[in-house]
Formats: sequence, C-alpha cells, structure tokens
Amino acid sequence: MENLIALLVAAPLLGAAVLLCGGRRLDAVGQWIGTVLAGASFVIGVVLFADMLGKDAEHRILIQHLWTWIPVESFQADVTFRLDQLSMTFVLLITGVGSLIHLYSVGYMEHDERRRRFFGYLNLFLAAMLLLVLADNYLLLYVGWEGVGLASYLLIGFWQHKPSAATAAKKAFLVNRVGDMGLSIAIMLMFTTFGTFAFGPVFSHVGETGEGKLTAIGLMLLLAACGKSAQVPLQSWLGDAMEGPTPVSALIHAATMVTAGVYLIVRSGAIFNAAPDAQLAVTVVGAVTLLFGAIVGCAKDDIKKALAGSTMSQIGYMVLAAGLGPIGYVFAIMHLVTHGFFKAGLFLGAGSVMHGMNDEVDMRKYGGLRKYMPVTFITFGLGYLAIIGFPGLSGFFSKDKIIEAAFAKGGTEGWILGGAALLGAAITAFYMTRVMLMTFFGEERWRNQPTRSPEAASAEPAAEHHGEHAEPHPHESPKVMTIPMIVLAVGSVFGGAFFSIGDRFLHWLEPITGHSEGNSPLSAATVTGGTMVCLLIGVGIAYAMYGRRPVPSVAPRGSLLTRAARRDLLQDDFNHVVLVRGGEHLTRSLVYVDHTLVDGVVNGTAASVGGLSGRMRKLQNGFARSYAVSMFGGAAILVAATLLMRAV
Amino acid sequence: MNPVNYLYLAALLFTIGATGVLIRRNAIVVFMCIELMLNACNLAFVTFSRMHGNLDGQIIAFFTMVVAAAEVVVGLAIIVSLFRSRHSASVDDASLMKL
Amino acid sequence: MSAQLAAYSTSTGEAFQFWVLGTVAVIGALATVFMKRAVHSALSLAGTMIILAIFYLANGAYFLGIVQIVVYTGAIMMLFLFVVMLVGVTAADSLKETIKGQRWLALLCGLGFGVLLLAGIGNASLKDFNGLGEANANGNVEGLAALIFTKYVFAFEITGALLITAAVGAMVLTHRERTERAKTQRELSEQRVREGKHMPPLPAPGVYARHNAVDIAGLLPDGTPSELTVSKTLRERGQIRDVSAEALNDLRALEQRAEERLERTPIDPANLKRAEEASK
Amino acid sequence: MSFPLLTATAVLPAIGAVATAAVPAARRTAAKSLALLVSLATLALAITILVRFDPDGGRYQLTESHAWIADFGVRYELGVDGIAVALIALTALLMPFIILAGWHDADPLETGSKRWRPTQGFFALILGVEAMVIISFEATDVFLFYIFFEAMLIPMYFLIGGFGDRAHEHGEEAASTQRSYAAVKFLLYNLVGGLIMLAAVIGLYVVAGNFSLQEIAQARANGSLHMATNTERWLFLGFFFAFAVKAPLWPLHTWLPNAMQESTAPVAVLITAVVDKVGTFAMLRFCLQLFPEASKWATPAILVLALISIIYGALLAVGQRDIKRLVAYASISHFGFIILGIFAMTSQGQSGATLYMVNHGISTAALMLVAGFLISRRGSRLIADYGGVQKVAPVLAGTFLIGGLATLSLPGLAPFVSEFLVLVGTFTRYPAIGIIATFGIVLAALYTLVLYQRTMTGPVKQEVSAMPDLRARELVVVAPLIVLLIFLGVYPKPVTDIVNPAVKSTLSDVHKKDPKPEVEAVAK
Repeated sequence: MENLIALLVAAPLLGAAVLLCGGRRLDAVGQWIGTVLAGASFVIGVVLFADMLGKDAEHRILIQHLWTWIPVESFQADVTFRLDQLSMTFVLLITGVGSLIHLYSVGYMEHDERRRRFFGYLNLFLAAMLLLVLADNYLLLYVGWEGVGLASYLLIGFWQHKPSAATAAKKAFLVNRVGDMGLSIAIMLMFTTFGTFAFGPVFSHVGETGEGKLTAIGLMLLLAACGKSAQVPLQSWLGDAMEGPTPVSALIHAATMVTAGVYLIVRSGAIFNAAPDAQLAVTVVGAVTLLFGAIVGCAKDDIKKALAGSTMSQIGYMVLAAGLGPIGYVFAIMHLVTHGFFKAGLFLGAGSVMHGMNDEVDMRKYGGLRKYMPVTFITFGLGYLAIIGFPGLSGFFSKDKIIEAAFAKGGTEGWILGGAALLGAAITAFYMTRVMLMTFFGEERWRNQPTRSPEAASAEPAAEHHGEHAEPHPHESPKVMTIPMIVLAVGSVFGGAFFSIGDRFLHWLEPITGHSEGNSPLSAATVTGGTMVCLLIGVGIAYAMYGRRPVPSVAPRGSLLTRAARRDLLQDDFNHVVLVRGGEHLTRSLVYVDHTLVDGVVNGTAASVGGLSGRMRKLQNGFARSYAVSMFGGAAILVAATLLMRAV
Repeated sequence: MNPVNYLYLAALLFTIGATGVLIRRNAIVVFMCIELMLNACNLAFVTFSRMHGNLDGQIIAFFTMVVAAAEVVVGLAIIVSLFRSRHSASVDDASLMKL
Repeated sequence: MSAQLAAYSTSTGEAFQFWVLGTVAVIGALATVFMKRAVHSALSLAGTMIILAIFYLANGAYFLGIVQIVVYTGAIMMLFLFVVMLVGVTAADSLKETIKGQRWLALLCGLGFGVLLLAGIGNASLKDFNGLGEANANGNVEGLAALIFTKYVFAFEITGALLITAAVGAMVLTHRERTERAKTQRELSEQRVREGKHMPPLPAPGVYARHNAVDIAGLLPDGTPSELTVSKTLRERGQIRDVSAEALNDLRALEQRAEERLERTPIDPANLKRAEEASK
Repeated sequence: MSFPLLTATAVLPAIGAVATAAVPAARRTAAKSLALLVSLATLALAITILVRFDPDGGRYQLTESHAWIADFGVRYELGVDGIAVALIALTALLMPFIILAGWHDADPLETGSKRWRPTQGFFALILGVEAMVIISFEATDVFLFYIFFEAMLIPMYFLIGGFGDRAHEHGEEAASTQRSYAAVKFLLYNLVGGLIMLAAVIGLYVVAGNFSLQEIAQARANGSLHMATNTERWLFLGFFFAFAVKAPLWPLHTWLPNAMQESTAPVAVLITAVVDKVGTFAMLRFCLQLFPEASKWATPAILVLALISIIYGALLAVGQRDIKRLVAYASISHFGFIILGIFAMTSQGQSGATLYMVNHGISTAALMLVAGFLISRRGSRLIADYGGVQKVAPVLAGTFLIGGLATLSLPGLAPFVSEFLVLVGTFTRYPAIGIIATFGIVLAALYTLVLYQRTMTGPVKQEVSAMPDLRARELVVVAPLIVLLIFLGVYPKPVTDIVNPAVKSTLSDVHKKDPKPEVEAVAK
C-alpha cells in the first residue's frame, strides 16, 4: 500500500513535466492531460483512504522511504513520505478540490492560448502541495513549501504581460521567502538541538531540551506560517495575488496553499505544546489577522479582493485555533477543510460572475445578477451561508468550535481571544452579506454604462471573445464550470455536519494531534447563542447599508477607517516607505561605495604608482655622466655596506 | 714608513680619477681619468704583491695594462668617430641614445 | 735591496721618496682633472704615471715599472696626444657645469667613496709584509715569465687575442670609406673660378722686418688685420696675433728714446716698459 | 607503472589547444569542431577518473610522482581526493558547453568593422585554460600548483581583453578600451595575489624544506614539522590572499564585475564557474592542510568577510543595470557562501562548500549562457532595454527563469542542497553568522526575480518584438545543464559520497570535530 504514496506526488508531477516540456503539439489536449492526472492522484488518495479506514487507529501511519537525499555525516536527509490521518485529510482536500478546479479551469481558460502552460503550473502546484503534506521530515517539507511558492509565483504572474501581475507575483514570492527564512532557521535549530529534523525523532525528544530553544523553534515556524498563510505581518501579498486567474485564487489562495501554515503549526504541535510563549504568539497572530482580514474585506469593492480579505480572516481563525494547543488543533483542521469547500466555491462563483460580466471585478458595477446566473447564485449563496456560520452548514460547526475553544483557553486570554473571535464572526457576516447583496441583489448597475474599469482592461484574455466595451450580457457559465461549483456547494453544506456528528473528525485526527477539552467558562450553548447574535447583527447592519439603500456605483469617500481598509490598512504604504524605498537607497549608495571606495582605493594606488614613475623618469636624462654618478654612489653605498657588515 | 701608505695613495688617486670622470665633459679627459683609476689599481696590486710576497699581483697589474692599452685604442677610436659625427668631444652631446 | 723590500717598515730613503713623489703624483692627478686644456691634462697625467712607475720599481716590480714607462707614458699617452691633435685642440672647454647639481653630487660621492676606501684600508689587517725577497730571488722578469707562461698562459693568449681585436676594432671604427674620387688640382681651380672667390692664391701672412711668424695677420689697406692671411689651423685654435697696434707702439718707443737723449723730461720707466711690452 | 591518467587529462586539452591554434585561418569550422572534440575527449577522461576513483580508498589516489627540480625538492606530483575529482569533473563537463555556446562569438565581424577575430585563438585559449585548471586541481606539489595557478592568467587575459560582446552601446572603440581596462584589472589583481603567494611559497620551502603537500601535511599532523606561530600565520595569509583574490572575497572582488561584464558570456562562465573555483578549492586543500592552526586563528575574520561578501554582493546585484554585472555580483555573493562553508570547519559546511562549487558552476553556466544568447540577440547588456521577452521567446524565458531559480537556490534544484548544507554547517558552530547569512536567500530571490520581471515580463518592447527563440545549438547547450541541475538537486548522493571522505580527512587535519547536538535524538 505505502508504495502508492509516491504515486500521489508522481502523477501531477508527471503531468507538469509533460505539459511544460511537451511543446505546442500538446496545446489541444493539454488541459485534459492535466485534469486527468489530477483526478488520478485523487483516486489514489481515495484508495489509500479506504485502506486506512480499514485499519485501526494505531496502524494508520504509512511510511514510505524512497531514497537517501543528503547524507553528510550526522546530517541525514531522506526522501521519505509519511501518510497519517493528518496528511490524509490534506491529500483528499488537495486532490479533491484540485481536481474540481482543474475541471473548472477547462472551461474558464478555454480561450487562453497559453492554456497548456496553465495546467502544467496547476499540476506542478498539486505535486508540490502533496509533497508538503506528505513529507516525513522538515527539509522535505521545505521543498514542498517552496515548491508551492514557486507554483503560486508562476500562476499569479500567469498573465505576465500585465505589469501588475508580474509585480504581484514577485511580491508574493519575496514575502514568502521571508517566511521560508524562518522555516530554514527552524530546521537548523532542530538540527543543532536534536541532530535531526525528521518528525518522529524530534517530536519524541522534545521533552529533553530547554523551553527557550523550543520557543525559538516555535517562533521561527510561526514566521514561516505567517509567510505562507498571509498572517500579519506578512499578509500583504495575498490581496495582490488576486491578479492571478480566478481558479488559481480559488485553489491556491483560498483552499489549499494558504492553509499550509496551519498544517505546519498543527504538525509541529508537539513543539508548540512544550513552548507556551510560542503558542501565545500564534494565538495573537491569529486573532489580529482574523480581525485585520475581516476589516479589509469590508471595504473592498473588488469582489476577489473582498474574498481574499475573508480568506485571510478565516485562516486567522485556524491559526488562532492551532495556537490554542490540543484544544484547538482538530478544529483548526476541520475549519480548514470546510473552508476549503466553501471558499473555493465562493471564488469559483466569483469567477463565474466575472466570466459572465466581461471580467468586471468591481461589485459596484454588479447587481441583480441572480436571475441571470441562477446556478452561480445558488452555489454562491450556499457558500455564503456556510462561511457566515448559518446553523447547520459546515461553517457553523467548525467556526463555532473554534470560538468555544478560544473561550476554553481560560483566563483573560480566553476572554480576549474569544471576544475577538466573536467580533470576527460578526464582521464576517457583515462583509459577506455585503458581497452577496451588491452582487446578486439590488438594481442592475451594469446597465447602460461603460464596462470594464480601465485597470481591469485586457485583464483576462478569456474575455476577448465577448464583445468588448459593449454592455455586458450576464449569462450562466458552461457546465464544466458549474458542476465543480455544485459539488463544492454540496460539500460546504454537509461537510461540517458530517464531520461533527458524533465527533467523527475528532476521533479521526486525535491519534495524531491529541485532544483535550479545555475548561470553558461558558457553556457551548451560550457560545453558540452569542455567535448567532453576532451573526444577526452583522447581517442586519449589512442589509441596512446595502440592501435597503441603493448602492452608489462610484465608491463614496467613506470614513477614515474605510479608506485605510481600502488601502489594506496601509500595510503596503508601510512596506513601500520602509522596505522598498530604504532598500533602493541602500543599494544605490552601496553601488556608489563599491565604485568609488572599494574600487577607488585600487585605482588610486594605480594612479599614484603612475605618477611616481613619471617623476622617476626625469632621472633618466640621457647624460652618461649622471648615470655614472648614480653608479658611483651605488658603489660607495656597497663599500659602506661591506664595511658595516665586517664591522658588525 | 709603512708600505700601506702606497695603498692609501692608490685609493686617493682612484677617487680623484673617479671624480674627474664625473666632472669633466671632454671625452678625452674623461678617458684620461679612467686611465688614472686603472693606474691606481695597478699600484694597489703591486703593493699587494709585495705584501704577499708573490708575483701574482704584478701579473694582474700587467694584464691590466694590456687590457688598458686595448681599451684605450678602441675608446679613442670611438671618440674620434664621435667627434666626426658631432664635431665635438663633449660627452654631454651624446645624451641621445642614437648618433 | 730585497732585504729592505722584505722589511715590514721601509727605509727612510723610500719613505722620503714616497712622501715627495706621492705629493707630486696627487698634484698631477688633480691637475689632470682640473686643467682647462686637454693637452695640459694629458701632460700632467703623464707625469703622474712616471711617478707611479717609480713607485713600482720601489715596490720591487721592476718589469712593471719599465713597462709602465714604455707602454703607458710612452705609447698610450702619446696616443692621447695624437687624438687631441686630431680632434683639434679647441679653445679650452669651460669647466662650467651644465647638468644641475652634477658637480656637487660628484664631489660628494667622490669624497664619501674616498673616505670609505681609506677607512677600509685603515681597518684592514695589513700588518705583515712578506716582501718579494724569494719571489724575486732569481730575477723579477724571470719570475713573471714563469708565471705568465705556465699558470696564466691562457689569460695571456686571450689578452693577445684581445689586442688584435682592439687593433682591428680601432681601424674599423676610425676608417672612413671614400665615396667619391678625390678632386684634381684642375677641378679645384675650376671650381674656384666658378664660385668666383680667391682667384689668386691666398695672401701671405703679414711679415715685418722684425717678425717672420706665420701667426700674424696681414693688414688690409685700412690697417685692419685680415684673417685670411693666417693658416686655417691657427685660425681655428684662435692663435692669431693681432699686430694692428704694432706700428704705433714702435713709433712711441722711438719718440721716447729720442727724448731721453734730448733729456727733455725725466725718464718714465713705466711708459718705456709699456712701450717695450707692447712692441713685443 | 600504470597509465598516467591524471597527466593525460591535463595534457590532452593542452595538445588540443596547440592543434586548434595550428588550424589554418580559413578552416574556421574545422578548428571549432576540433576544439569541441578535444573537450569531449577530456570529459571522457574525467569520467574515467570519476570511475577509477574509490571514495573509500586512500586520501590521494591515481597519484603520479616524478623528480623535477631536484635541487629545490620540487616534484611533479599529481593526486586527487574527492574534492578534486568533483571539480575536475565539473571543469571537463562545462567545457563542451562553453565551447558550443561560444561557437560564433569569435567569428570575424561583418565587413565594415576593422576588428579581426582570430577564431582559432579563441578556442585554443579556452582549451589552454582548461588544461591549466585541471592540472592545478591535480597538483599535490605546492610549487607545481603555483606555476599553473599563475600561468592561468595569461590565456584568461587574452580571452577577456581580446573577445568582447558583439555589440556595445558606446560603439566599438569604447568597447575595446573598456575591455582592455577590464583585462588589465583582472591581470593586476591576480598578479599581486600571486606575487604575495610566491613569497609565501618560498617561505614555506624555507620552513619545510620541500614542496610536497602530502609530506608537509603529514609532518604537520604528526608534529615532526613545527612552525613558529607567527611564521605559520604569515605564510597562511600569503596563501590566503592569493586565493581570496581569485575567489573573489570582499573587498578584493572588484575585478570580477568588470571582467565578466566585458567578456563574452562563455568566457564569463569560464571565469566564474571554473577559474575562480581554483581559489576556493585551494583554500580547502592548501590553506587548511598546510596551516591548520593559522586557519583556525584567522577563521573569525574570514567568516566576517565572507558574510559581508554574501550580503554586499546580493545588495549590489539588486542595484545593477547591466545583466552580466548583476550575475557577477550574484556570484560574489555565492562565493561568500562557499568560503563561509569552508571556514565553518564542519563536515556539513565543507561538503556543502564543495558541492556549492560544483552546483554554482552549473547554475551560473546555465543562467549566464542564456543571458549571453539574450544579449547577442538584442545587442545590449542593459536590463532596461528588454521587456516582455517571454511573449516572443518563451523557451528562452523559461530556461532563463530556471537558471534564475537555481541561482536563488530553489529547493529541488542543485544549489539548494549545497546552500542549505553550508548554512547548517555554519549555524551549528556560529548560529549568529548562520542566521545573518540566511538573509542572503531573500536578497537572492529579490535580484533574480527583479531581473526576470524587468527583462522577461510586461508589455513587449519594440526592439525585442522580432527576437527569435532559442536555436537548436543553444538548446543543446542549455538543456543538459538544466537536467543536471534538477538531477543533482533531487539526488546529490553520488557527489556527496565522493566528497565526504575527503572533507573528513581535511577536518581531521585541522583537528576539528562537528559539534554534538544537544539531544541525541537519532540512535547511532
């Protein structure tokens, strides 16, 4: 059985290789090759899952050792895969959602001449992501970690002719690199502390070292997680990442890659459990981010950016849960999975809307679309209900559990975190309702007005067959796009319930992550009630602002907070001023220094030697007699030297 | 008197000759000064031969003379040809590395 | 002789000779360096060499002493004089230095070098003089010969070769190939006519009854001397006697003598003297 | 007496060089093919060495030893350890690609330009460099090594000064003056280094009485040869200076950007990927083995310099406007990593450093050669003159991107392995330095991606709109390098197996052991 694990990774990797090296002759069938291989990987995953269910909890860990990777004395890195419940969960999520989105892309990218390359990149992403979750040691995980970074770089910048896309891609990669730095330092720390960085040995020996070391490792891992999962302070790239094609946003920047940080933290649970300070930091980051993202989400008029903000905030929830320790690990993952379903669904819905609206992304130019694209409306609506935590839908279960866990942490921390989580729930309800209303309800603001705001112009070549600059004709997307949306909608409706009825998910993951009931000051019922209240408040406000009043098709100036939120709470301005400007000045001055100082010293020496020799030349006046003088003087000096030597 | 004085004399003459070489511009005089130096050496040789009580020193002096003769012949010839080309016997006129 | 040669300290006679002649030798050397005219330098150098020859003899190097006189003073110095003549004894070349600081540098070096040498000799251990007693036992020349033709025979042969080469070299250097045929008398005269100067032979030097020297320029009708009348060599050496004032001086001298006889004025020897001088 | 494999490997390209130079001027293509053949044959010999070399065998293998200058105890001694084998393989491997990439670089210019390019000379010089580099990797006699270490400069000087880029923004005159400036700068820097080293070599002879690396190292090891502390330090500095110039280490680096900027891409690769490696290799082989104590004494200073090189080089790379200069500064940063690894004195660090030499050679070759193709198409080295190339020449852009990713050491490509080893090896002994060095990987990403974005992405510039994609010859050059990058990134074991024993013995020479981990998590 374990030999199948390698195939999980191999299938999409093969697809990537074939598609990227295949050349033009594959252009026609490229998308299908990619989709089929992704599907194949999913099938393998299901087979392995079935096999795993057959065993009892103790024997569910499969290890496949492939080859020794980097052997240098005590530094032994192997290519070894580890398939346990945790990674199984991810495998299913990644391959499942991945395959669906491949399918969706077949329709979405239909008219892009570089489609083959697109699917190659998607497959590459799948392979890297699977490598990430299947790795048995941190170094191999690091490979997947950067692999997904590369894939996301390539996909964000897929429309490279758009400078904005290229810049966004670069930004994403760089910010991620900062996180990767944290990961690599963490690995080095592990090596110096434990002499290895394989999961098993490290986790089993955590107890034998000091808490300081563990805290350091934990913080470094957190840094890595922040980079990959767009947590404060490394969140700035996610918004720009929306420059990529919508399926990419759905798969990478909503469902899977951005959740890698959560995986890392949960996977390293043993370390975090032993380092409370690191855990605290994680929870703080999570809480801050979930509010940050939510606030940003409220102000965006670009539908994808609004969803990106929401993604940020939802991952904030997961990180928060993961930071709570054994109380929260399971729910972090559970929310991760459900979020995978409904957020992917929402993004696909958004994509479908844009598909029908000549790639218009400004929600203020939408409105009343529900009767033109019913399927999209329904699936999107279900996703919406799921994410705000409407009772019975998946979001309800997972998020509710996290809020409970937050309170269960106990003490003032518990209250603060819980409060933040509740507030977040309210804001989530607000901005999602806002999106919903602005897109599908209200009057049809897209009628009789120039479409395609200039910055979005020539955005997605997929639009080129729609009549440009004409009034958009909203229409439902083709089956190949709607089917994935429907499937995801189903998932987002029933997933939560399926997982939590009888704590299926809890029992499934417990052997890996461990679980402990915190001592919650509030009863579960109270928390749920509170959540409901917040939810209603949020929805209510949103309805009051956007449902009852007509939405101006040009954004009003808005309050200070609103404007700040539109600018992603000034994060980019900060980065620009501090890092970009500072960096430019630094490099420029260094170039100058290199040229004048370091090089100048050398050239100066050369020049002085030249001048000296010029002066010496004057001694060579050509008069035999002056030569004779110098000769004679030399002779005199020699005699003197001889005498001295004899005297000494 | 100590025969070493001969050596002192030789040194003196040698130095005078050398200085002459440096000071005079007339090639012929310069040449004479060189001869003077050679002679000073000869004197020293002879004195040494007396000191060591064998004739090798004298032999050397003898050879020196012969060589000096040859050298004078050639040197004077050079001076003559130089004079022909430059109509002067001043060594400073030959300050360029070509005739 | 050999006995005293062997002695560590020399006889008073040799000492006396050394101090006297040594001084002269040094003076001669200095003169060689500082005389304006090459000829004088040559002569004083010759003197120094002769003195050196004497010192050789005193040091028991009889052969060398003779050779020194014969070869150096006899041959080489004569060669020098010949060259001086050949080159033309131009009006003495000034001792004025042209290269900046050359002289001072030279003197400094010379002084330093000399001091060093003397110091070196001074603190060299030159105590014992074996003298040439047994070396010259059966004749100095024989001794030298024995060495030259046995121990130093190769050096000797090579010096021979050297001499030959030198002789040849000297010839090569000084010989000048005649490119065109020498002009005949006729051609020369024709050329003169063509150029239209000095049709007649050059005028003879001015000669008076009391004088028959060739270095006196003849007077032109206006009384100014004419260079042409003196031979080219003398002219180049600037050895022309100016006799334009000659007649007047004689006249004045005549008058004076007349007045002495007539006892007109007391005799003025200064005048007379000047007159005599001038007339010489 | 067995077949002198090492000598043959070094002599073959030398003969090839003479033969190539002898080809009549008209038969240009013949000369090129001959050079290519010779380089391939050399590669075959190098592979033979690789096969014949037994990692678990003695320290130096395939040794040859003949008396040479008996009076000074100079011997013709060759021998290879794992490190040398790896580098010889690298050199022999890169040569065919360099020659192939420079196929047209030395063709006579179009009529109208007065400059005549002696094609034969170009390829002959390249082969000559190969011969000298190989023998200096093989030499175990200090004097022998020194001779070729210096002699290398001569052909390099002519390669840099004689053959520049085809086109130049300021015209041919400016180009040639800048070229000669670069060449002279290169020569002077390295000559000064070599001079100081010569003094040290003589000093070594005075102290040790012979030049044999093995004998001296043994004598040092078993204490029979004692050096006064100061003597050893001075000698060490003398050697190290020369190697640091060659490497190049900050602040002795400024010759490299000029040299790489002015020379053609293949020659630039020759400089940075092959010739400079001799410097770092020599640090590992001579500095550490001959002067272990002094090496340890100088370690802190050297580590700091290496650190400066890493950060400084990367920052300057970000600030460059000229593609080749950018790559040059990137290389300076990478050499900083190599030196860091060498002087961290841990097995990870030194194995990593050796691996780094190999990988950096390949990755730089890939990046630089593609850049060369790009430049030869547009006729400009300025980044600002490009834009949107990936639209018109996707394959070129793709290979360029892979080269760039290798330069920023992306996991899965070869450089990652070595870079991470170096970082870990440094971290285990000097955590602070390790962490600061880690910033280098962020900066690497910065300059690589900025370069890629400015040249390849964005709207298509008018001048590049007609740019042809990679030709077959160029693809043949690049593809194998990329395959190699991926292979060594996924399965570097073959190289590490060869290198590790050598590193182990080197470490034992300097009496250093890897620091023990705090917790023994892995059962020995």
